[in-house]
Amino acid sequence: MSVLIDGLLAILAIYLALQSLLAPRLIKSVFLFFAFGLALALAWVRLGAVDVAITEAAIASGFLGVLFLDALRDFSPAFPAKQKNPEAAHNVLVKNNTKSLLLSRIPLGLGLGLFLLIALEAVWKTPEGGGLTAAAEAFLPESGVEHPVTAVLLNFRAYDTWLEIGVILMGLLAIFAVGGIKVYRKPNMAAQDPMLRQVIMFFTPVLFLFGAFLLYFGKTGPGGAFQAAVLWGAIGILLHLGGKSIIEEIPRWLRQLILTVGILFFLVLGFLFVAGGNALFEYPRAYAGLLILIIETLAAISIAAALTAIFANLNQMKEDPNETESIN
Amino acid sequence: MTDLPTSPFPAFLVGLPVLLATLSLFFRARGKAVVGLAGSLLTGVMALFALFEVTRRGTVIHILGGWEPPLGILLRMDPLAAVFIGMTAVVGIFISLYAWRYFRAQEATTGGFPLFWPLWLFLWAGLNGLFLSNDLFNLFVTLEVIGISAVALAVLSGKKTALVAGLRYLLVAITGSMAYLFGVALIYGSTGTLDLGLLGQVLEPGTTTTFALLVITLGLMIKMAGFPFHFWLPPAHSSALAPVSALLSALVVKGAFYILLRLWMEVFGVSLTYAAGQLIGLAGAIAVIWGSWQAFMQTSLKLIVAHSSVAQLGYLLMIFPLLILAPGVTADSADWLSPAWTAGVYQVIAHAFAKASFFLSAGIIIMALGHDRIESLRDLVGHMRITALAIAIAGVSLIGLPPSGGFMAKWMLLKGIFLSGQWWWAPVVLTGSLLTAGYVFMLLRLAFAPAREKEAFRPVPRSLEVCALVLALGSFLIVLPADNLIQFLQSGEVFGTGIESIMEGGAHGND
Amino acid sequence: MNGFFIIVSVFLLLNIALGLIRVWRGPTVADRLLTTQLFGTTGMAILLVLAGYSKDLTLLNVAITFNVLAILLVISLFQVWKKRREKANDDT
Amino acid sequence: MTIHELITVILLVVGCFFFLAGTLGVLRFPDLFSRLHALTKADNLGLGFIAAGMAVYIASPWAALKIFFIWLFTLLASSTSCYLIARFQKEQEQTKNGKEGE
Amino acid sequence: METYQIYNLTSAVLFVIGIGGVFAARHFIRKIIATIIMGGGVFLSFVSFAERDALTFADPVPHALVITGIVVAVASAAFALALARRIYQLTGEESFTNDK
Repeated sequence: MSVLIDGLLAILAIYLALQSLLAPRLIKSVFLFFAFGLALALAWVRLGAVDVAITEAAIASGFLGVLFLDALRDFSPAFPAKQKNPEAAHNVLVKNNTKSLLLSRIPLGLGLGLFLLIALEAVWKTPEGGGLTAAAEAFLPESGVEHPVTAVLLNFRAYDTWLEIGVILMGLLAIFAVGGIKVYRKPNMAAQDPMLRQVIMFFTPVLFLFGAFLLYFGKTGPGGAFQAAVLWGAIGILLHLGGKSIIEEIPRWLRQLILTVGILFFLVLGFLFVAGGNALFEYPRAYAGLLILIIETLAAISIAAALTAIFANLNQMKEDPNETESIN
Repeated sequence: MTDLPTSPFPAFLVGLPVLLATLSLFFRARGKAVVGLAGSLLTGVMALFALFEVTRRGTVIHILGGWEPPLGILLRMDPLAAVFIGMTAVVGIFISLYAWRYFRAQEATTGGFPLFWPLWLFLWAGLNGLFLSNDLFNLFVTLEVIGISAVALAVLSGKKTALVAGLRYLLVAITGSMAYLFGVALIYGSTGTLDLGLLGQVLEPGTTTTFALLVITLGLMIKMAGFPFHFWLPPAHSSALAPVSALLSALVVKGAFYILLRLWMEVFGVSLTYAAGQLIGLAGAIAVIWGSWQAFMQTSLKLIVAHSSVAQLGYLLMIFPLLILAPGVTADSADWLSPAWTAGVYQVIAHAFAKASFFLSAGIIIMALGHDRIESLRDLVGHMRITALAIAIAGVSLIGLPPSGGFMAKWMLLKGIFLSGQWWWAPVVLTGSLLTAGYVFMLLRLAFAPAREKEAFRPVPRSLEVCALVLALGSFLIVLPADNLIQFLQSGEVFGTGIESIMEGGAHGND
Repeated sequence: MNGFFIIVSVFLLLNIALGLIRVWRGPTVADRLLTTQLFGTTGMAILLVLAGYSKDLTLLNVAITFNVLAILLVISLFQVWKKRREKANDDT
Repeated sequence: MTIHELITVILLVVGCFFFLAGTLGVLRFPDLFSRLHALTKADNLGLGFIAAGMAVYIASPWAALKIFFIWLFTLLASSTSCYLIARFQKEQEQTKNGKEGE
Repeated sequence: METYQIYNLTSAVLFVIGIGGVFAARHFIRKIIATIIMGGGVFLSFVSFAERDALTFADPVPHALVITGIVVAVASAAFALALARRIYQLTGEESFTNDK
């Protein structure tokens, strides 16, 4: 009976994924992609992966969604601006998009169809490996937290998580590499708007409090550093959209410290354990819970700052297309 | 496995470059370069110390967080990983020195690209992490670290061609990683573990394993520009800055090859089939011929070198058909196994040195001439003797003439080919060498030809030329410790079990 | 009671599917933008019902996360639209 | 069935009715503005009933507060986006004929 | 059919749709969306195995892997988006012109 929900959700997700690739207009693609994210989040919920659902909602739908929407300022002819050359070229292109996918790519389609059949058989016949539930359950009391997913992320597989914080920082550096070198771009002051200011005033504390709640709640239930970081990062993005910048007003060294404190603290702590004869990221059992909370808080601050800076850089890219070499 | 000696080196090999990369962000342009260079030297020296430690103590491990697999992640530095890390260190040190001088020389016009340093250190951390990793998912994360930093380095010049090539490279890299990750998901689902050592014991052949092998191999072939997926490599490698091109072709593409080698030898032994090996070998063979031919047809130096990478990576794919044992053959009687995979390792090292040197020389020529069209290489010898020498030496190693590292690689490959009786690969190796000789001698002929008209060669810092020459010489020097190196590689205990698992695979096929 | 919650969820999902017909038919872009709104509101309702069904209150956090970030999306959309309009005005 | 559950069932059924009404409106109404109107008003009302029903069912003040906020935020987001879509459509009708350029 | 099996099959479908999209879609943004869809398929596969292997709670390891994976995928996508926008600003191109 409850399988009905899953079947419907699955069909919906597949339909939305297909449509977001086939839709003739970019803006429709992006909106269907949001819808796809929501369908996926419901699927996570049905599979009992609430942490993943929050992450999906926060990063994959929320943050990435804002980036996609912002990118539409560059690309999309769907808004009623008078387009010059690109429009004609683009219209041809979008027309080709649907057709080329469906008709002129028959070999590709056949290949993918065959591949799909093999893939379906492979996932269907996957033997039961048993997973690591039992192992995680056995060691959970020693991990310092009560929520198994947080225990895996911050203790059992802390190394992956540490690298992942590094990946976000690297994503920011990579974006600097694309669009000239600046730590933080000034927001566009013309964007100030009274209505917006009201919304921002209302939502800043909400985002902050809810983020802090998720961070702290991660110890016992679904939540944690990444989800909290997106909510805190959303504050920075909101302020940037409203023409205000908190990061711009603090000195450079502090800015860099905020961006790097998460990965640095995590690593230096790990090195200290190594110096003490333990392995990297091997917390003393008695302090594990406290250390994990500190690491998560600092990581959330760093990630939030990095996400804000990523958005700000992408958002302001348009304003100075020729500036490539300003040195940080 | 966890009774192996532990060592803190693996943790520092990944942690130190990240620490220094992060610290360099606190400095401005020049400071970034200073910290970056110091960090590169420090990382390189430490990597060599780690290599020494492995030669002394054998395989060492580091159990991250104190959690043993399958729940935790294990870093394992066995001889194979140590050799790759050592190679990265040597090549990395010289490219760093070159980059320091190269960017300094252009600081006034370009700003000196300070972001090169943190990105390169992150890339180095990712490479070390990849070589050390013993966990399928962690390998994915390191692949992504490498992918993002490599693309960021590739687009550093900000030029249009670099950006377009970089975006294609990035999309291809993401696709490759995701394909790999799909295979990982299926393997986790069917075994409940991600640890390579454990997987080698518990993975059973079946539809799911075969499919996982397929997507993982495809994903990694996409990342290492194996034949039908080679299209992204020449534009991305040729449009980057010279030190970056050297890093990309010498080190980055080798990461995916390393995983593929490890997985085929240690994990998938049981489900490999003769046909799969032949297919991947065929892809390699086509890459060798096609890449060499394309290189021959190019008119700019960097494009020649980039297409030559496609061909040289093809040789790496050609060792895979030799790693598969026909039913009924045991690993003991298969005396071609060890020449085959040591040929792969030698090819990786020789290519890393030679190609790095080639790209660094191309950078010197671009610096001197302002472009790299090959007709302007006339009378290169008269103007830049050292660079011409570096190109000649590196070229000889690429062709595979004795006594170069390239020769060692091809000789052992041929040995493996004939011992295994798969003689049909031999003409490909020889044709590839012939074509390589074609474009290398074309370059050298130009370099020695007298100038028709006076080309304006701007003066270039001598230290740059020396870096290129040292790397070129390196591709010859690696032949000297060949016996020791091969012995060292084969002393890897875990790799030994890999061969055993292949043996079991043969037995399975026999049943 | 659980059976009832499932019926409600399925009903709401069918509701979304029905709404997709409008996306398919158009005719204007704005009609298609409606999808997200339809999806958003109905999706929240489904999440609430599922929270009751699985007796897992943490699902409410998923809904709140979606909600607070939806505001961000809306404001961002507003900015996109405003920039476009400014640009259109500049051009004429 | 307890009285709580009865109230929940009633509220959920009413909520579903409003959702259905909203969707039918989206399908049947002739022009965009009325469709928009139908969707926003009816769906938000439907969500309100379902939220109330679930708050009664879960019967914890903390959860009730969260549910209230979920409803409030959805209301805010959907009304703002409704306003934006409407204005967007109006602009487009002024500039072009509003049809997609396909 | 069990819940996890439905999502497992869906994961394969999404993965293939994503691959097709990466190769066949023209516009940069659609290619990037396709990579995310591909990732969605892969993650769905992980999480459905986690549900299958549940004891008192679902297997937390795949959940953690998926969270890591989502963050990594989003970082890559953000970078790709930056590249695509930059290319458009510099050249006006929205797809690879010599696309195969």
